[in-house]
Amino acid sequence: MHDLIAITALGASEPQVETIGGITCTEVANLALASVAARLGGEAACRERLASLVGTVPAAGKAELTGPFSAKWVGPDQWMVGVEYEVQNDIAAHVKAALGNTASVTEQTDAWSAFDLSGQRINRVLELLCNINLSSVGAGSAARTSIHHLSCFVICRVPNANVRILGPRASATSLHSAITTAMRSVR
Amino acid sequence: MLINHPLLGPRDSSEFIYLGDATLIDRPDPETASAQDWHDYAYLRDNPAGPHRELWFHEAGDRSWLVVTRNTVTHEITSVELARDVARSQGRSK
Amino acid sequence: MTQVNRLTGGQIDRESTLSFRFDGKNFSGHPGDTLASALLANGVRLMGRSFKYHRPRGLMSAGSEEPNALVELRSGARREPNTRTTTAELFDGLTARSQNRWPSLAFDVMAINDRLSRFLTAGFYYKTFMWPAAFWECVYEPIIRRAAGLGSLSMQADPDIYDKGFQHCDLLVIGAGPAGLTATLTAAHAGKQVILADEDFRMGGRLNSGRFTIDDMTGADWVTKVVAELATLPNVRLMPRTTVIGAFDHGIYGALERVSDHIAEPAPGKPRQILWRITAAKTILCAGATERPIAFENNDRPGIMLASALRSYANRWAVTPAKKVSIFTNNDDGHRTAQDLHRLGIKIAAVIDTRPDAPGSTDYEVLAGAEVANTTGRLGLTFVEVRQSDGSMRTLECGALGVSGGWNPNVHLTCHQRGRPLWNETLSAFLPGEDLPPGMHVAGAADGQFSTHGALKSGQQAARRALGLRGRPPAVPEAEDAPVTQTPFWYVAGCERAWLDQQNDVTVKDVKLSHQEGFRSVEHLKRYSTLGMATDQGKTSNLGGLAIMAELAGKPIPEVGTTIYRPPYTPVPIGALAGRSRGKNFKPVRLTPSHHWAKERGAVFVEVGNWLRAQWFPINGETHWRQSVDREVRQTRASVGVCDCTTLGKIDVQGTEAADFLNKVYCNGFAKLAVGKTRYGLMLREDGIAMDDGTAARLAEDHFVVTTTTANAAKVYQHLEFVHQCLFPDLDVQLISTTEAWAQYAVAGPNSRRLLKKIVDPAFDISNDAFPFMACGNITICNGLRARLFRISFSGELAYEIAVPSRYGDALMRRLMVEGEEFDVVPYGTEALGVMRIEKGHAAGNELNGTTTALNLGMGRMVSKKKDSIGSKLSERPGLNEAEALMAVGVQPKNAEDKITAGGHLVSADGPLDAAHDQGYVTSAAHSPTLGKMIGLAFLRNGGSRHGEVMRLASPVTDLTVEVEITSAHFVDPEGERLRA
Amino acid sequence: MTSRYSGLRVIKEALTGHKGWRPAWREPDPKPYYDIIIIGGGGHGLATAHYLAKIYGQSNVAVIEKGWIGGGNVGRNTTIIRSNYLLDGNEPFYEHSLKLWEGLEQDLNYNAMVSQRGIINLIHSDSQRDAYIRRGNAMRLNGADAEYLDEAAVRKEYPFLNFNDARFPIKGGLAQRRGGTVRHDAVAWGYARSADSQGVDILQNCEVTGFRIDGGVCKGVETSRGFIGAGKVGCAVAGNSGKLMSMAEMRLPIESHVLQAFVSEGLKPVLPGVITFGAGHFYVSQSDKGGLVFGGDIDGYNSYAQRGNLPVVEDVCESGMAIMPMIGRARLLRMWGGIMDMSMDGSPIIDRTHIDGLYFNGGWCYGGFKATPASGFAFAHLLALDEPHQTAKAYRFDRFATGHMIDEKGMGNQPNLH
Repeated sequence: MHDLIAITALGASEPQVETIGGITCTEVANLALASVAARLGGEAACRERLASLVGTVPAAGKAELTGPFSAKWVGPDQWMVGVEYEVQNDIAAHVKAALGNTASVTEQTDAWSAFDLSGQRINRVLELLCNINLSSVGAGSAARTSIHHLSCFVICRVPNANVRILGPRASATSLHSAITTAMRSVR
Repeated sequence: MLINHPLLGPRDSSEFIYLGDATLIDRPDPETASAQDWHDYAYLRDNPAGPHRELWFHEAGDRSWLVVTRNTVTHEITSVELARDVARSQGRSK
Repeated sequence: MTQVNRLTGGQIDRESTLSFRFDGKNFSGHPGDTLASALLANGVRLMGRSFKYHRPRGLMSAGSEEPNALVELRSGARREPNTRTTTAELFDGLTARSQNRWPSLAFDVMAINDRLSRFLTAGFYYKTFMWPAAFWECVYEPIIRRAAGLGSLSMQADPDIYDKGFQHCDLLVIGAGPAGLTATLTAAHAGKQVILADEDFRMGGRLNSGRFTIDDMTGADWVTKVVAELATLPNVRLMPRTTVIGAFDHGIYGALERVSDHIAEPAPGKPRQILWRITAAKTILCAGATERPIAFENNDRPGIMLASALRSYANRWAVTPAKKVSIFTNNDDGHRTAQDLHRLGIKIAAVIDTRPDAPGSTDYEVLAGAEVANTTGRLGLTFVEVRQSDGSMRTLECGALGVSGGWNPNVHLTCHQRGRPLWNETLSAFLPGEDLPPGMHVAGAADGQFSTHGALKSGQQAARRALGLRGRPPAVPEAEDAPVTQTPFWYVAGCERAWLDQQNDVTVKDVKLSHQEGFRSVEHLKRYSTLGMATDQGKTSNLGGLAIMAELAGKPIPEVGTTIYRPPYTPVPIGALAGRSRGKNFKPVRLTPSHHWAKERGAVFVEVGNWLRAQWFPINGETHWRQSVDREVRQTRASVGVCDCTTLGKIDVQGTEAADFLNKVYCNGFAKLAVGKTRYGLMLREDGIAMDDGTAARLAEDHFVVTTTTANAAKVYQHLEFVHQCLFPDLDVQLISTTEAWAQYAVAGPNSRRLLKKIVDPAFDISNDAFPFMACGNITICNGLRARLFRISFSGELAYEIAVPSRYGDALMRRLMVEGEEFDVVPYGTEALGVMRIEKGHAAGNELNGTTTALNLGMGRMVSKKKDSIGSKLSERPGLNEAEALMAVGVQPKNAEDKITAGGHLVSADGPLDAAHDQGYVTSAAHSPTLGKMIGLAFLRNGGSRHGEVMRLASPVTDLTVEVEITSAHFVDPEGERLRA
Repeated sequence: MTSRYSGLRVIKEALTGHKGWRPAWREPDPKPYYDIIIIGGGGHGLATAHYLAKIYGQSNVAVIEKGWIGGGNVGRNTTIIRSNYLLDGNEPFYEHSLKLWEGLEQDLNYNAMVSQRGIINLIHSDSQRDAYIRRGNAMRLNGADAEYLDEAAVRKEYPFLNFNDARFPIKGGLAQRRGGTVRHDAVAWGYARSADSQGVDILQNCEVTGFRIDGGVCKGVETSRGFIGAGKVGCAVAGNSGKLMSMAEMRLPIESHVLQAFVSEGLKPVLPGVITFGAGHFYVSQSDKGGLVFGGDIDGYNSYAQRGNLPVVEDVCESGMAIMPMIGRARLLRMWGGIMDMSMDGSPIIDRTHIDGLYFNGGWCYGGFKATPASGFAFAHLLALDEPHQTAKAYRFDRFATGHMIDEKGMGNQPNLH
């Protein structure tokens, strides 16, 4: 086992947690990600194998969050598969093995930073951050949209109570400050 | 503006990047096209005052290229299609 | 000072008292007051000066249409110029200052302009100030400019923060008057998501200003009841203090919520205002109506205001500008005002009604068929001169005059998508036209429903129509339903200095002059006379001017035109439109994986797009950046250096036809690239101009990793998706951007291999034979960490780029520094990187400037003729292939001490320094520690065959002209032996 | 014919009740035939008419306008004049324009308030500095004025800019002192009055409905006021070029886009001249009435709607606040949109068409206002002598076919990027 020490997207050894006015923003550092893009002609086969890995294959704008392996739709015949880093730190190889030549698989673990937003009526924060029709957002919806000029995913676990926001890792600091300033202004 | 994404529903136009006239799909055949064809493809536009088929890229979204039919006088959008499907339907392949 | 003009009643909280200052004087008011009502209460009528003539001015209105009573609100960095006293809520400690006067509001020397008014007519400045020509710049204009503007900026950064947000709803109701409230109730009871927005801090609209009754309660009480009910409904969002500023495409509305303007300053972390972008499936506009004035001689004195404003101040705020007032009206509503004032014990000198058949009154005198001929009172109204029906003159003493010329529906938002309002003869007013913004309905006074009952009813009907509700509607509450007709009476015959646009000082005379000089269309009238161009956006002045122009032109009003209204409905602070994106937060920052380490090392950072990159790493004793950069270059070329190049775009290209795809997007060939090999690639735009360059590494038959320049990463990805989705949809290729997933470092220099060997796991042989120049592959390092190794070189040295998952980038950099100590390893920044690539003659952003071809870059032969690729055809155009075409060359100073400036032009050795002798330009320049002098890369006409020629490098803007020698662009190791070593 | 304007005249009229002022231009009925018809009563069309009469002795000329003159882009722009161009195809032309601006009042006997308060392009990165130095040098080599300012010099002249917490620090600027602003409406009126006084007919509310073309020769135009014959027809309707030329079955290397512009409430003077932000989309000046006049990038989609949307408004204000945080409490008063002829290389076209007697002037992108005098001059030259004016030789239709694009920004054949 190598002896290099990882740092989080916010640049610390431990994930950052901040609670303001009953709403908590938690940096998520233990998320392994790989993107899956079906090969031309392999779409059906890819869906089949993906289903066996994650449960149901999420439709456009949706996420599958039940099993150890989660998946969200990212584009036509494209998904992002996630799992806890401790469970599988070489997720790309694992997923590729599962899907074989039905899909192209790309390591995405460190392309993203993730923040969990939880608490009372977090929609007050979200409506200051992104243009999503929150009244129509249910558990398992996964929207990709802009937050503070950054292309992000907003994945809903419990409406108005618990969402996960994924943004570009290199801009984690900017994304985090956008989220926490919004938390302050609705406090 | 709102663009009614065929897969994701209405999304704000600020998530998209605009390219131009959808005729950019009709790239001339390198085997047969004349210099004039290439010039017309790259440089001449109908630029209509009315319905206009145009290419938008969902940059902050699902990275799909869309063919949007939008009225350039009223901005009304009457149809949105995946550019890939349009390209195939116009005989583009590989 | 006591509140001498405070009456009984009103919707103010007399329990608590607020103190405030205006022009240094202390006053007091109550919660519920606006600055305007509080000043009136304290007997203040004079509140401002007009723009051009500096005429003394007081309140004209009680709302956002106010043209006159504008002040600088607050002080210090929070100073807000041109703030309407009529919408500014009173808070304790408020300070305000009058504007556009010197030395004082009561005595303003610039009022001399009023005396000179006959010279300062509409457009006078277009006709003079021309002689002598030079005088415009140095004499006339400075004088005009000094007079410009009303309020002044603090010139300090706005200390407050602004938020932006998004909302979505089934129905947006704009305006919380009688119509807006019934519309909201109707939609709310139907279970729809409703937003009710009102610009006022108290909902109810004119129900707060009149003595209307609804069912068995007063209008104000009814409002309180309805608002209380709505507040309990989960599907209703009440937004007072929120102005809907514009109707944009596809049901998107801009709305400005004033979160903290009613308190001294925002709570910590809280915004001053929020700009909402509301996406509404349907909208009902219930913006009400604005009373219109009548133009008569000297109709602009403090104390002369709209009759409805007098009524609002009396009923809602329990104040009056004077104990004795007159009313000048052409309609019944003026009488309603008189009755309300009379009830409150205000003496009505007379109601002057232009109609011969005016209704009489037992409470006060009504002068039927009369009109106001003139007024007097320098700083405030004292007398009104009335021409009675029999022609006799009569003088009335009064401190205020309420003017009522009828009502104009507030159709502004119906025009925001270039809809045109329609002229309605019975109301002699513009009503909403046919071409409303999609999804918009109009109700209440905004739709010409001037009676209270009519408004209540139309609100309910509009909501049912908009939402397609079925079934029997609940009964509409009982309320007055008097039929309303309006006969136009725009101005008193014969008046000249009768103000239409009070802020910009546009009078009836000016409109006549505009007509006389041919500026007769409404667009010409506006532009020539400045009618309606003031901060009130002509809400009270446009129609009057239009009507007079129509009369002069002998045309009906609609033929002269309608001024179409544009957003915003009322002016919006620029800070609110910017929101949080200002200062350091203007754009998000992108940090490289080694950022925190570099910061510890004391690196100097530079913005590269949104990235922050280490520019150089100063060490003790270095006082000038050149010292650091030269050291970094020397040490790298002598031993080994490490540079974070994570910012280069990385795109994962996979699929069975990935190679065919790359063959189409790169002008050079990729089909035959072997697995485990990397190749330099040049990408052209379809127009044949170079778009970007980079490398493509083939990790497997069906897997490439493509790199782009830092600047073009996003653009290239977009381009590749276009080529794939739109041009070759049936190629089996998948594209994913992975730029940030990998920390990628260049390890360069003769000792780079020896350094890497210390961390690359032994299972991987990276010897020159096993891993030659341009090799690539997946490896592991430090005992098992997944990594990628590419043997590519930007510096010209033996060099590698090594990539690990970003989270380990920090650790890897630290490890390389430790393991590299024995080789005296040096971290280098973007400057040293730039110096070395210039020494090596590699093109970068400055060369790939969007106008250069492969030929210009000296890569003409790379454009494969054997295959079709994007841009190959149009790159063959003659103009891009002339003998005189620009070619990349190197430049060196003849005299080694001389400077080379990027941006300097290459001018032939002799002849004048002018465009005719301009032969090319220097794109990049640097001091080369390797050569001990400055060098540069340049584009020169036919440069390929001009090596050795001596030219002049001319840079007039940096006062530089030096002799330079044209050389090859490859200054260091032209044969490329080092990188293959 | 209109009588001269002067300070004395203003005083005399003031003392006699302004009875003597006459309409600034006549409202004649169309004649059946004109030697030259200019389509488009905007700045360029009216300027063309003025120079045709004044320089080339052509007075049997009509300018036909579908609405009211000066109602298009000359009446809705940010009033900036400058000649800070990089490429040889452009710089001499815009410098010629600036020289004509400098003599405009005297030439027209109309005060358009040409105000040379200077323009500065701010620099925020090294490569941007290199590019601006190259441009400044090109300007100087072409005989224009240009000055490179380092950070200290910019700080001294513009202390109110954001030097404290800028995301993209200001590292210098390229200044052109002779740049500035002009009272835009007055330009149209001044040219109109002058052309009219030299016999040119200005026909308002006269919309072109078609061209009469037989045998590849243009004989005149069909209009809402009937057919009008002409020896030559010049089109100067930038923004609507696509619409107009399609009546002659022409496709153009042009897209129509919307550019929004903004003005704030009137403020006491704070800005010395024109300032252009280099790390975002924002440029600003202050009018003689005190309003901050500013703008940014085009909305970016084809449009003839003369109105834009919020994202660009926000983008412009974000950039404004990024360099001028003191304007946060100034209020945006009006916003409007103009239709731009966005060409394929960002540069204009002044050329013959393949149809005899039909000439074209357009493709001005959003640089049309500053070009008004030179454009009119060059178009008049082309119409009168049938050969391009010295300064406009490069503005040919066929430059895209031959590969001689004039691409200042290096954005290639994508109009919304220019």
